[in-house]
Amino acid sequence: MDPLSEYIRGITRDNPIFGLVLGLCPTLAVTTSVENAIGMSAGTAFVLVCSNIFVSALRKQIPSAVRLPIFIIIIATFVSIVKMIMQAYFPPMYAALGVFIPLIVVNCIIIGRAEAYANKNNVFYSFIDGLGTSTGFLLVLMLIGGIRELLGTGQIVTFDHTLITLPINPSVTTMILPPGAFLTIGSLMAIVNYQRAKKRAKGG
Amino acid sequence: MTYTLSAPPHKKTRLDFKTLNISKIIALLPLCLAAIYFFGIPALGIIIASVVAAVATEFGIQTITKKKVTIADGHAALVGLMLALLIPTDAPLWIPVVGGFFAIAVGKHVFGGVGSYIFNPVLVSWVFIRSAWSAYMTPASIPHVGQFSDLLLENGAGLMVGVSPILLIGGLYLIYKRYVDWRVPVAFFATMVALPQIMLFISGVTALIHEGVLNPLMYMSQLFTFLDMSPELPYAMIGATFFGILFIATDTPTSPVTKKGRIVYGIVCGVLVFIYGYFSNYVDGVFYGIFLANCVGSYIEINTMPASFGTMSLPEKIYRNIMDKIPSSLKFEVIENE
Amino acid sequence: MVEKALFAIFMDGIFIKNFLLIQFLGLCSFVGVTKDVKSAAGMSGAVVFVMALASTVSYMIYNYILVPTKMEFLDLISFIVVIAALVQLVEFVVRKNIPSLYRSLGIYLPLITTNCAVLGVVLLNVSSEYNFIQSVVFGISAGLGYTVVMLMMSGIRERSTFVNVPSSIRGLPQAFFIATMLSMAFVNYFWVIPI
Amino acid sequence: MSELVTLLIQATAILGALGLAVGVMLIVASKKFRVETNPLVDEIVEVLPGANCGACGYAGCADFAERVVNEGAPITGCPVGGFEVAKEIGGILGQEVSEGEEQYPFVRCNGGLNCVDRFEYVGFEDCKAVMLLSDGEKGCNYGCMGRGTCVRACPFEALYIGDDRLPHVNKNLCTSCGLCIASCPNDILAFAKESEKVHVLCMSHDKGKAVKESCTVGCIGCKICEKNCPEEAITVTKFLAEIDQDKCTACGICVEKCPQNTIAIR
Amino acid sequence: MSDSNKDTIVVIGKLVLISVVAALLLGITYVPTSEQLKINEANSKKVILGELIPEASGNFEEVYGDTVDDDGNPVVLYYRALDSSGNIIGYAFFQQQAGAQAPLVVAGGVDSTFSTVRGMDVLSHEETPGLGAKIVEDAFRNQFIDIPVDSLSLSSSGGSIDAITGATISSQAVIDALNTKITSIEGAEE
Amino acid sequence: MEIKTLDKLPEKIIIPLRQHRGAVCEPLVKKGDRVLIGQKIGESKEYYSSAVHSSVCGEVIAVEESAHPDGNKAMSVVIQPEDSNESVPFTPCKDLKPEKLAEFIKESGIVEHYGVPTHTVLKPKGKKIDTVLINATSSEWIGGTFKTPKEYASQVMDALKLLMKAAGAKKGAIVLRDDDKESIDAFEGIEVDKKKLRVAPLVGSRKVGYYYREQNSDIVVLSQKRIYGKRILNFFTYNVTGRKVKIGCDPTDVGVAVCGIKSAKALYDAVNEGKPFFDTVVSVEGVSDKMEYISVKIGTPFKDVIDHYGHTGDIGKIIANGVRSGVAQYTDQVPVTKGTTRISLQKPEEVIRDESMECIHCARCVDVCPVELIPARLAVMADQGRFDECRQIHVENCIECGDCAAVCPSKIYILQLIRYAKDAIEMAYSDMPAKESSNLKLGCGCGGE
Ligand SMILES: Cc1cc2nc3c(=O)[nH]c(=O)nc-3n(C[C@H](O)[C@H](O)[C@H](O)COP(=O)(O)O)c2cc1C
Ligand SMILES: Cc1cc2nc3c(=O)[nH]c(=O)nc-3n(C[C@H](O)[C@H](O)[C@H](O)COP(=O)(O)O)c2cc1C
Ligand SMILES: Cc1cc2nc3c(=O)[nH]c(=O)nc-3n(C[C@H](O)[C@H](O)[C@H](O)COP(=O)(O)O)c2cc1C
Ligand SMILES: Cc1cc2nc3c(=O)[nH]c(=O)nc-3n(C[C@H](O)[C@H](O)[C@H](O)CO)c2cc1C
Ligand code: SF4
Ligand code: SF4
Ligand code: SF4
Ligand code: SF4
Ligand code: FES
Repeated sequence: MDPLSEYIRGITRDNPIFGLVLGLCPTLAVTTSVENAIGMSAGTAFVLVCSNIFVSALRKQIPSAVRLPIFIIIIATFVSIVKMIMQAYFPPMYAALGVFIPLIVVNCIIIGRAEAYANKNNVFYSFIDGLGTSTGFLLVLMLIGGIRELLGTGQIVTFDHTLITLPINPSVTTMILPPGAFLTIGSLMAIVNYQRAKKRAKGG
Repeated sequence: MTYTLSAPPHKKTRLDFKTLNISKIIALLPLCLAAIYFFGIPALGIIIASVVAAVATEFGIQTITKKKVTIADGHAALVGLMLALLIPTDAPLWIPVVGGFFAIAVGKHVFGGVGSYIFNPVLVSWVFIRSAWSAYMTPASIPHVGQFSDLLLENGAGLMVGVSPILLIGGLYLIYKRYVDWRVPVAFFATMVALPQIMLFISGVTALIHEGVLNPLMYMSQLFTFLDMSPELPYAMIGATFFGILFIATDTPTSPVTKKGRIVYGIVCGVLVFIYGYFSNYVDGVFYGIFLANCVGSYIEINTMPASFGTMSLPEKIYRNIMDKIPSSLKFEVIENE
Repeated sequence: MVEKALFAIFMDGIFIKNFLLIQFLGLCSFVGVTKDVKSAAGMSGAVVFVMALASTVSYMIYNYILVPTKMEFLDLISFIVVIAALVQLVEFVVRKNIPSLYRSLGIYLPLITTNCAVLGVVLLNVSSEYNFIQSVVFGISAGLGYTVVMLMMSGIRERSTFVNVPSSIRGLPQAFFIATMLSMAFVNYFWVIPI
Repeated sequence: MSELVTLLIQATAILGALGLAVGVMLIVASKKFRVETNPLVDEIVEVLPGANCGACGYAGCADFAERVVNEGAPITGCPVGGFEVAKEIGGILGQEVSEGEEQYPFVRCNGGLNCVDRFEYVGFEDCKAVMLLSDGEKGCNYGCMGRGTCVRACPFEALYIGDDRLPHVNKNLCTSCGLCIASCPNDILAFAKESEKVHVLCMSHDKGKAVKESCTVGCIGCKICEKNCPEEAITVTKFLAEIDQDKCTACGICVEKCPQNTIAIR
Repeated sequence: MSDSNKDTIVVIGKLVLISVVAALLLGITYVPTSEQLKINEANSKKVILGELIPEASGNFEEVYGDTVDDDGNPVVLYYRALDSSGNIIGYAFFQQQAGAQAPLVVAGGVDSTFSTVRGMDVLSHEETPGLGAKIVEDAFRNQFIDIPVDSLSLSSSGGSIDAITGATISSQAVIDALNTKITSIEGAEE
Repeated sequence: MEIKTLDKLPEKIIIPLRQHRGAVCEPLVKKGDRVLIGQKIGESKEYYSSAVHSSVCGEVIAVEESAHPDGNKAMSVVIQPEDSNESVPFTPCKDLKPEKLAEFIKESGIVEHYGVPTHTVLKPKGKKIDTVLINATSSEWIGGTFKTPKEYASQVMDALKLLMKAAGAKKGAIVLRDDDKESIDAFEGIEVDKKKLRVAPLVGSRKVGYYYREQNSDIVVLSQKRIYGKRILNFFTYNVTGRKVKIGCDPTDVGVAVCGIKSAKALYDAVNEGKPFFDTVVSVEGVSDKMEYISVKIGTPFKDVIDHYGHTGDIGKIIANGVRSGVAQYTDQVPVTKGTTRISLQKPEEVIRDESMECIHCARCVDVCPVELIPARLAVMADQGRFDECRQIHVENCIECGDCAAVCPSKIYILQLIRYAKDAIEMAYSDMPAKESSNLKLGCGCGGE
């Protein structure tokens, strides 16, 4: 087990969305734009890394009977803290992301990693795992957000910079709406599946 | 000499999927011609764009995925044609092209192709383009049948489906020929007629309650409202509705296979279409309503699986129970057989 | 807050604000437990129960403990703890009394804890400033909305085991494509109904 | 300052009380609704692949885990997880496993297009279905019918029917679950170890004349191979040659000598 | 005391302990942030008001109603915008309205004759990102600058405001908020 | 009308020892033996079995596995016939006691065309028969088996009385097909016990009991719509008597014996002439424009029957027992057996080779299925090997009429798939202990009903 491969694993094989299929709700709910995707991933990353570290550090102390409630308390505390600090000291950022912050608490990824990884591994690796998983989450969210924003609004605007503008004018409103989210993630997953099957048949 | 072996039956009806599709296309041709006559060249353009896009998509997908190319069975063309009839004639040509592509690619092949799809590809595509580009897809006008002659030539049809409800008679012929099943359209139609009348009745009764009328005879008399025509009915009985009843709801992969299920499905279609139409308009209502009904079709099917043959139904059981209590000397001939 | 009729809240919860298709809450179980109608129904039952209970309990905690003491900032943490406890309770009961359901729900039952849907109901209740009855009605109706969609989805998925889906689409991608259609139907259908 | 202190006291009181209530409730409930489970089962379920494919012969991974613990099912039972998983289960249960050699299903018939058809079959593509209609279409009653029941049985899409109308195995995808072997109505498939090189590609116990009538590559029981094998690894019983893989050195003499080209080396 | 009972106590104790620690952490964060929050809110209200009616150069007089809020302070109904000489040049206000998802708080300004809308802003909202959330964007807000009060309705119903595509509810909510409040201020002032 | 027979003797006669369901007969002759017409050549001690007789006089050239029209091979006695009419002595035995009659039927090799030995239908072990039905809904009998309609009517009526006597049943009925004018005319006004009977159509919910009362007779003649199917007995019984036969049971469980015209005629002949069951009438389709009827000896290969009509031209398919539910043959060397009713030929261009596609859920199969199954569902489940679920939706109910496959526009081999599932289910439960399988397998649950 070396740190780099553990880190990469969170992006590829154990990618939270395509590999573990966890945390679908925030993925679909916030990916109306790249900006939201980045903000949500950042918040999630902070909470995920912190909770992984804490859970891992306390893993010997946590009685297994009440382990879920304890994980949740740890996570909820961090989420609340993030929310309050952001609200007070970074109001513009809070304005953009405020709605999603409470959602982090129920993001299955966090509790999933706490349960499946941090509860069994040491602090350092838990930290690496948190980073890797967060990176995987960020990349996927940006991809989905990018597709939806581009098709849905005809352009990608991130932190007041217009990155790409589509030549076609009438944008596909549906892509911003819930069906667009399902359609995008369905298509991406189909592509991932197809690639995986191809690789396997070739002997991977 | 080698003979052919196969399991029985060794004689089958000639009817096949291709015949079904082609006859549906033929049944729609009169309507297309009328639409082209009234809407002119743009209508023709939309029909061609949609059909060509659908067929080309089918060809492309089946070639890429190395499947047998089945454009000859006419299904893609039928989907393209039906979709074209639901697009306003002043829409830009790329709309039917995208629509035809979406119908075949997402509506049909993503779900596994003919027979596997769960949502009618025409509706999948229509709902998508309708909500994505509502500005282009809003019908020019929402017609209603003011007088009987409007059935011949619809008054202010906004879409091609509506130009002449009577020209959809080909659909009735399909039912007559058993190319499509009668249960769904009959139940659907009956519900569409019944609901406005029931609304009329309910509104009559509520009006009486509001007035504080106590005389039960007055309430009884409301029953006769069924003899009047509800003012809602002319809005409901338009070309789009008939098209939905005869051509969209009867698309077989999207409706249940059980006998009871088809009746229920027809009723569900009717109710959903009516609710939407009642609050908004029946042109969109027909398609949104049937699309939602598609979503519950499978659930209806699962819950209407027939019991083992010869199992007594509840009324039968009750009947049998009562009859068993009557001494045999008093019984009528009918039970004599038992 | 504008007073809302109970019926309107009820319809809102089931259709307009449908948790699965419109609000994206509770999706993990949506794609995980809808392979057959039976387990979908079981899961839905559990969720309705937990949602109704969570709405009740969280209303009490929020309005009788947190608001009087001005401890609103503890809402998130106290709600989630209460929900976690409730879910674990349900899990114990199901495991003991309906083992078959427990087996088919598998890992998803503990996941109701983190099922955003339950927390979503509670937070929405607070942010919409619903009173007690309204909160409970909204909790139940959100659960029913969840049930309706779970049943539709599981019906479709049960049927789609009979059909030929391209192998790379089979499974989750297919579930998402079905969800696309369902949400397209919901988004476009229910907005017309004025309630 | 005192404001902060009151606030903190209140906050800790509330959450502490909540924690206490939840803790007590959960403990009581967990006692009351206790279900006896063997923790080993859960542990094993965790290391299993979770494909629930049934290849082990039980109703899914959880069932397999239970049988391993309670009924002594072999820990190597999961073909999908293979040796890795077996080792992990062994670790949990404190058992040793030795790595077996890789083995894949092997098609013991080379008939295919070389074998005549008795009739033209029209119907649904399945060997068992053809069997139900007049014992199969091949002139040889023992041969592979090439209608792919095995292909349909494989949950991993590891088999396909080639242009020679015989099944082929894609070893990259095969997990050696054996479902295909069990599905074949004519028992054509069998596991063969990778080290076993020489095989008789025929299953027919028909007499030489009958074989010649129906198939150009079938074993006619001429015993040439038996006579020529330097290791005496081949015996012909009931008109069919059989190779004792323990003795076979893969010298290839039999392959050369067989007049029907029935024996192959790979 | 038996072992298992002891265990139980330990488990519950740990749970309580962690709750207490969490509460402490939260409390410690809450106090400073809540102060900051109040300041922020006041600031942003001031900024918004200033932007709505720039001529008032920040000179707004609060008009209180009869009700009090939780802390016992009287509730601000609306603001009178005064020019440097103390004349009323318009009114500004905050109004809560049901949005598509949750309530949104709309800020608005109107001139002293109640004939022209001076502008609109959104203090807080939870509308759908990419959809209803567009009400905060300039493209939508600029439509409200200096338009007649009479034309304050959606273009689909004859007004001058183009709704956000696919977000008629949010657009309508903003308009409703303005209309309601303008009418009520007009009533109060007379 | 004259009964037609083959012009020339076949080169060899192949008599399968398994022409009925139940125990297979042991051969009583060996290679080289000379056998006479009517000589018993196969027999089994089991009750559930029926004797087999030689239909020609000649030399046994082999006792070997040979093609059987049901598709699989069967042990058969192959006889090289001589041009001689030498037969064992036939002795009529008109006044057998009822108890002896069943034994006599077994000895005479009389078997129902659906395979069950007739005596086991009339005297099922542990059950009592109160009604005997003759299913005469096929009309190919006049001009084939019977010379004239009058002879047809009187012989069948006599046979019914014999059957009732053998079964010890009080009531009997003959069921004709309602569009078969010739037979209805033949039976119209036939006298039974000095009473003139009328052919009564089975309509509505009036079942046979009503007609017993109406005609005040223990024997009635009815007419009903034609039904097909390989396992139609239960369905037929319900239609005529209103008694529901549960799945896994047969009509004898509700006290009804269903016999065919063929066995009726065979019994009549056996009693009146002492002749065992060794020749039968088959209809031949596809050799000329119309249906041909011909009386052939059991064991005659199909090829000789076809040659009799001088049929030339390519044959694509040979089908035994009708195109709806019959079995296609891979060789023309299969013999006519007691169960063979029809030989159908199809030209190569008539043979259907449709490729099946995905089910389009058109539900045509559901609409035609007489026993309210969902054939489309059964077909996919069978295809996917989900046999347990097939059972849950009552696959055993299928009467194998083939209507579903005939109307399917997707050309799915529904009936084949259903049989595949049934076979798999039977295999799966065959080695289960009786107790466990009783509610799974086709154990009889009729008992009280
Ligand atoms: C309300 C109603 C409407 C019918 N409409 C048609 C029809 O449009 N076309 C048709 O061929 N048969 C129609 N029929 C006759 C049915 O096709 C016929 O009764 C039915 O197929 C019998 O079905 P079953 O065999 O499933 O009981 C109709 C029957 C009813 C009761
Ligand atoms: C998904 C959808 C929702 C709509 N909702 C409303 C609505 O709430 N109120 C309304 O007056 N019209 C509504 N309409 C109709 C639109 O007002 C009308 O189609 C308009 O021309 C398109 O504007 P919009 O898409 O910006 O709402 C809706 C249309 C669609 C496709
Ligand atoms: C077991 C069995 C039972 C049959 N029962 C009947 C019957 O009751 N009525 C009938 O008309 N044909 C029945 N047949 C079919 C006929 O004997 C004959 O095969 C059929 O009339 C062929 O006609 P087709 O032209 O419809 O194929 C039965 C066949 C079998 C094998
Ligand atoms: C997930 C979802 C979110 C929505 N959010 C908004 C919103 O924020 N504002 C709004 O006016 N309509 C919203 N709508 C409603 C819809 O997009 C459309 O605006 C209405 O149908 C009227 O046009 C939303 C619909 C869905 C399904
Ligand atoms: S190996 Fe067996 S199952 Fe596979 S194609 Fe050959 S006969 Fe069929
Ligand atoms: S080829 Fe056979 S052994 Fe290999 S995975 Fe497929 S079914 Fe299993
Ligand atoms: S399933 Fe098909 S073959 Fe069986 S009874 Fe029904 S229609 Fe006849
Ligand atoms: S008739 Fe054929 S296509 Fe139609 S439902 Fe039945 S099996 Fe499917
Ligand atoms: S993230 Fe919502 S249920 Fe999993």
